[in-house]
Amino acid sequence: MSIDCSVSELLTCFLARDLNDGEELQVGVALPIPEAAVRLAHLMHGPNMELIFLGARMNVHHLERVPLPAFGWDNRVVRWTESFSDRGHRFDQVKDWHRRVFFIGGIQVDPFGNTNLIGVGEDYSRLKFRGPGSVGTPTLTTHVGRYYIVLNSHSPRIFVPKCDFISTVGWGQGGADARTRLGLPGGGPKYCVTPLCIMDFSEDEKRMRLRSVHPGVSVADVQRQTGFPLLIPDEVPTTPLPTSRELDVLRSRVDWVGALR
Amino acid sequence: MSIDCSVSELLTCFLARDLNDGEELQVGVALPIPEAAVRLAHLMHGPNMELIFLGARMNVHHLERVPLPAFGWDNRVVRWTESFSDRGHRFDQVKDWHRRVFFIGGIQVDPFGNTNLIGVGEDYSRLKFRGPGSVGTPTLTTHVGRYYIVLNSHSPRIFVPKCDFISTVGWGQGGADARTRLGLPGGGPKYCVTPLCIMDFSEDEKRMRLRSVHPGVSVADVQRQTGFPLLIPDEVPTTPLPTSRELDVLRSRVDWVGALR
Amino acid sequence: MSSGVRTERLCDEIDAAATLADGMTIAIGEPAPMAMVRHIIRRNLRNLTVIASGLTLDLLVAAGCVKKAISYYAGGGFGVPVAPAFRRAVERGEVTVWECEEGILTSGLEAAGKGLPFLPWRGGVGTSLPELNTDLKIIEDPIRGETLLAVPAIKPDVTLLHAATADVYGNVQHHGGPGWLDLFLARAAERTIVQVEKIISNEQVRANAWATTIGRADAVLRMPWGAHPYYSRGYYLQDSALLKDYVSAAERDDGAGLPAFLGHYCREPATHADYLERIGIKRLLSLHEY
Amino acid sequence: MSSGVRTERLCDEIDAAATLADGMTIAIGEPAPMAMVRHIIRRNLRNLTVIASGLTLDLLVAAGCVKKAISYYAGGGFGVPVAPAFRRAVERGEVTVWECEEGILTSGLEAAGKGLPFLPWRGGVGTSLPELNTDLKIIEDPIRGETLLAVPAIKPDVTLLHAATADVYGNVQHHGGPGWLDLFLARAAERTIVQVEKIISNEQVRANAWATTIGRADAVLRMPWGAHPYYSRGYYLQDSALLKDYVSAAERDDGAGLPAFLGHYCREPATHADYLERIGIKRLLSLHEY
Repeated sequence: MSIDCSVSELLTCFLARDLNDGEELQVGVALPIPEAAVRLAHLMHGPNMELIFLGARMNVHHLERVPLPAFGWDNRVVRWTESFSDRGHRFDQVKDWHRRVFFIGGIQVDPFGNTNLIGVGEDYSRLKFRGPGSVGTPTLTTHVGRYYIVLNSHSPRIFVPKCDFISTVGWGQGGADARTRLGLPGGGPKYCVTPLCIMDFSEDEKRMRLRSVHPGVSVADVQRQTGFPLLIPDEVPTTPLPTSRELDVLRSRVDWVGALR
Repeated sequence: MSIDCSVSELLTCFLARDLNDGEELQVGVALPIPEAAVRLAHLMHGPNMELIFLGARMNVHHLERVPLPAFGWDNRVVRWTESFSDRGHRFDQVKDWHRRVFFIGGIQVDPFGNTNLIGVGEDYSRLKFRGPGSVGTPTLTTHVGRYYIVLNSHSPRIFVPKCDFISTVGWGQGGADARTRLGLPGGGPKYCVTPLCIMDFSEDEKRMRLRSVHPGVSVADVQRQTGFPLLIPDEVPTTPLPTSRELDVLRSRVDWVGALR
Repeated sequence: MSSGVRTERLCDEIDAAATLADGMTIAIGEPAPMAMVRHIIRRNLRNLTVIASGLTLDLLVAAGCVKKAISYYAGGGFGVPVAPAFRRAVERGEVTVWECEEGILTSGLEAAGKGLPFLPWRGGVGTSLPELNTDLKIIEDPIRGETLLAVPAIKPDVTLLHAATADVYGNVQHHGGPGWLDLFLARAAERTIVQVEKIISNEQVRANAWATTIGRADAVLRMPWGAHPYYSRGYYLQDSALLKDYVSAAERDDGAGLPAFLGHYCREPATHADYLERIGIKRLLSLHEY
Repeated sequence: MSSGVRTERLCDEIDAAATLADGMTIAIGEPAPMAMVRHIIRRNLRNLTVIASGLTLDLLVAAGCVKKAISYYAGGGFGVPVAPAFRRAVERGEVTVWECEEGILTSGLEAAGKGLPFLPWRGGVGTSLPELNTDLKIIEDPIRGETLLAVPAIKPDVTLLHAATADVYGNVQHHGGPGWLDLFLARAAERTIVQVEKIISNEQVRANAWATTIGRADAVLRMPWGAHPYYSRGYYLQDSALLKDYVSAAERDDGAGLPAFLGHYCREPATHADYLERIGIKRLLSLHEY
């Protein structure tokens, strides 16, 4: 890359730019890129963002440094908490989640952004690979204003024509009304980001579409690593690089230990 | 009366004796006799009772004096609170209410202990008398282990053959299985107490039955003031009088202002 | 670093009341946010559906603001079995009642907060409530076949509350517990406006975050003695004498009591401070809790 | 006056574990009450249905205690996408999963607490969950005809929790908020047993009653460092090194890792104090939060 940054940093900055001031940003366990992205966005342009980690809601815009955690119920991370979204009532105000943004991983993802955290195999009673389970992703993705699918690798094992099991409905069977037909009020997945590229979903069909490739990655590389045909526009730009200011804030105020380098 | 006490004091002591250690005693607004009774029972024989006033749960067995309130969200009454039964979740543990005892009033009561707080009149859209509404009595009486109907007066206007509207189901249409047929898990009304007498409900029919008359009141007095035929045993005893110890505790440690005299 | 600053959510009672309009569904907590309630009367709002109880409900009915009451309790406390203006208006058919009770109301509010069309509830089975309120459907549960009520979601346009403290960003903390319905009302409503006795620093909020009962009120109003004539936990007791004055006024047969009471206490004072001046500091100080 | 005194609810870990039996449904909060979890393993309980997650669930599966897991998450955190013993046991069909997710599990627990046979929930509509878990019924709501899931009531025989403090009467207070599921587990269960870092006086409880998260635990255990190797808010951080040791042991191909780990940390120490001695005070003190 022409600017010296890691793919994780590239994705962090890409996601951070896509987050808007005033949003609630909820990140679950084991997603270091979204964890860094929400902190970076908060410091860069989000004085009214609220960060939610495992039920602790905070605004840390006023802080000089906002540590990238070892996640968890760790008072070193959540000591700035202003309220607990789960004071016995974690799911009792989902009607307001249109303002909330969420991030999920997956062990399988299909062309409509449906994902699977349950397991791989044809027979549920004898799975070839038992996944971690759905966590809270079905409820979160049903209601949040939008979410991002964030993957640590990009391969045909992950990007499959059809998930063996669906733990979160993205765009269901496809079509712009895919979610309203199912009665799912949330806005669905916006981007799927991987170490190779950024993908979105076409307006009409809601099928996965290549949006940009990271520096040094070709469109053919991406398609080869995807187990179904992607929609590919005539022009596929390169994923925008972080600015030096973004990288500076990320490295000096969020990830000074260098976990994303 | 041979011992010098008021009818309110008589009823207070009668109710207090009927409460068992370890029970949760919930009293709503504007019921001074139950308010005093639960405090008296707590001091006399209930070190493990819990008093619940408008969501504030307390055990005040260790106190020398337990004031009879001007009820309400009054820190002078609830300053001993140990927890709030309604910390956002007032009705989220009703499954444990078999241990809870409750008290209700009513503007109409029928032979099966069904009661009405809604209003009087044949046409709901033009009531002759609009009542206060059901408060929480339908939910409470559905679930609590038992409850008491406590009335400030005894007249054919209150004791009616059929309530114009039913806000709480006592023994429904009657019969020992009246409540289970409706799927109501709580134990139903045990006694109905008034300025004239104590009534209970017969084992088989669950019809209202005269249990005792207060000193100076005759069985005929009671029946004359009741708008339906009561079950009347051959022998109707006099309501047991307070002991001097009960009256002493009540007057010196609960009702020292003399509200019940 | 960012050029922006975090937005404050403080506002005054006049601006807050200006966001309310005729015909809205307005939920009112306990203790009642009386500064806001008086401004509803002052603005002469009409055709409201209100979720309220007791004498607060009665005052709004007396002032002619209410078309429909989602009401589980309209007693007056202390020897006033039924709130007088409410009783009269309902008997005359001027105000309709969405007949319910606490468990049913809680379920409807929970359904709204959870984005569900309904929640089931058992309390009320066997009573007249589903006959009198046909929005309540009798259902058979799909698991064990038990009879339950289906309570539809209840969504206030705005919820008005009174609490102890908040920071300028809308983090509200109650003292000694909110009224039992308050948090349900806040979660169900489109918007929540909270009066508080005192504004505290954001640092004070964060020092005891578990005490935060509402994390993001839409507007916060600094209204000391703002629940008067009701209590405010940790601050003052109920002014029962004034409530009794109200009941006497409302019960007067010649109808002359209410206009005078409403004029003096609700319509004439232009601000909450004007109201407090009318009540007088000595009277306010006498309502101490000790 | 009364001859009686208020009953204390203090008990030790051995007596508490003695109330548990093979085949029970046991719910385990977060942070996990590890002193009790180790005693479940020490007592060699079998055929349990557990409501648990992460490596706590994994440890119980590894020890052979679990027949069925009501599980929404069995990841291991820090680079361990799936808890190893759980993964192996489920793939082999030795442990069955009541497939769910957080909103569904919460709804089932809420239903139990509310004495309802079910509650409806939207999260999970359109997913494979109702196919994989036929206890979840797809229903049409009786008000607006929307498609929802009916989640049956989930009633643990006992819930085991770890919290910061409690008095001897079972008034429990968390520091900085309980784990998100803990209060739902407590309300749904027949009995609730709570380990705490510290016993405080009843006066301290009453000084901040709003902080009381559980009002009447059935038993309270004084277990300082009782959540180790997990964190306990306000007291210590997670011992990630020990959790990694566990994962390494569980992942060993020759199967020799787990018996050694379980023996050393769970089966051999007769009491929680014996366990702590084995861990060593220096290691415990190093887990400070600042």
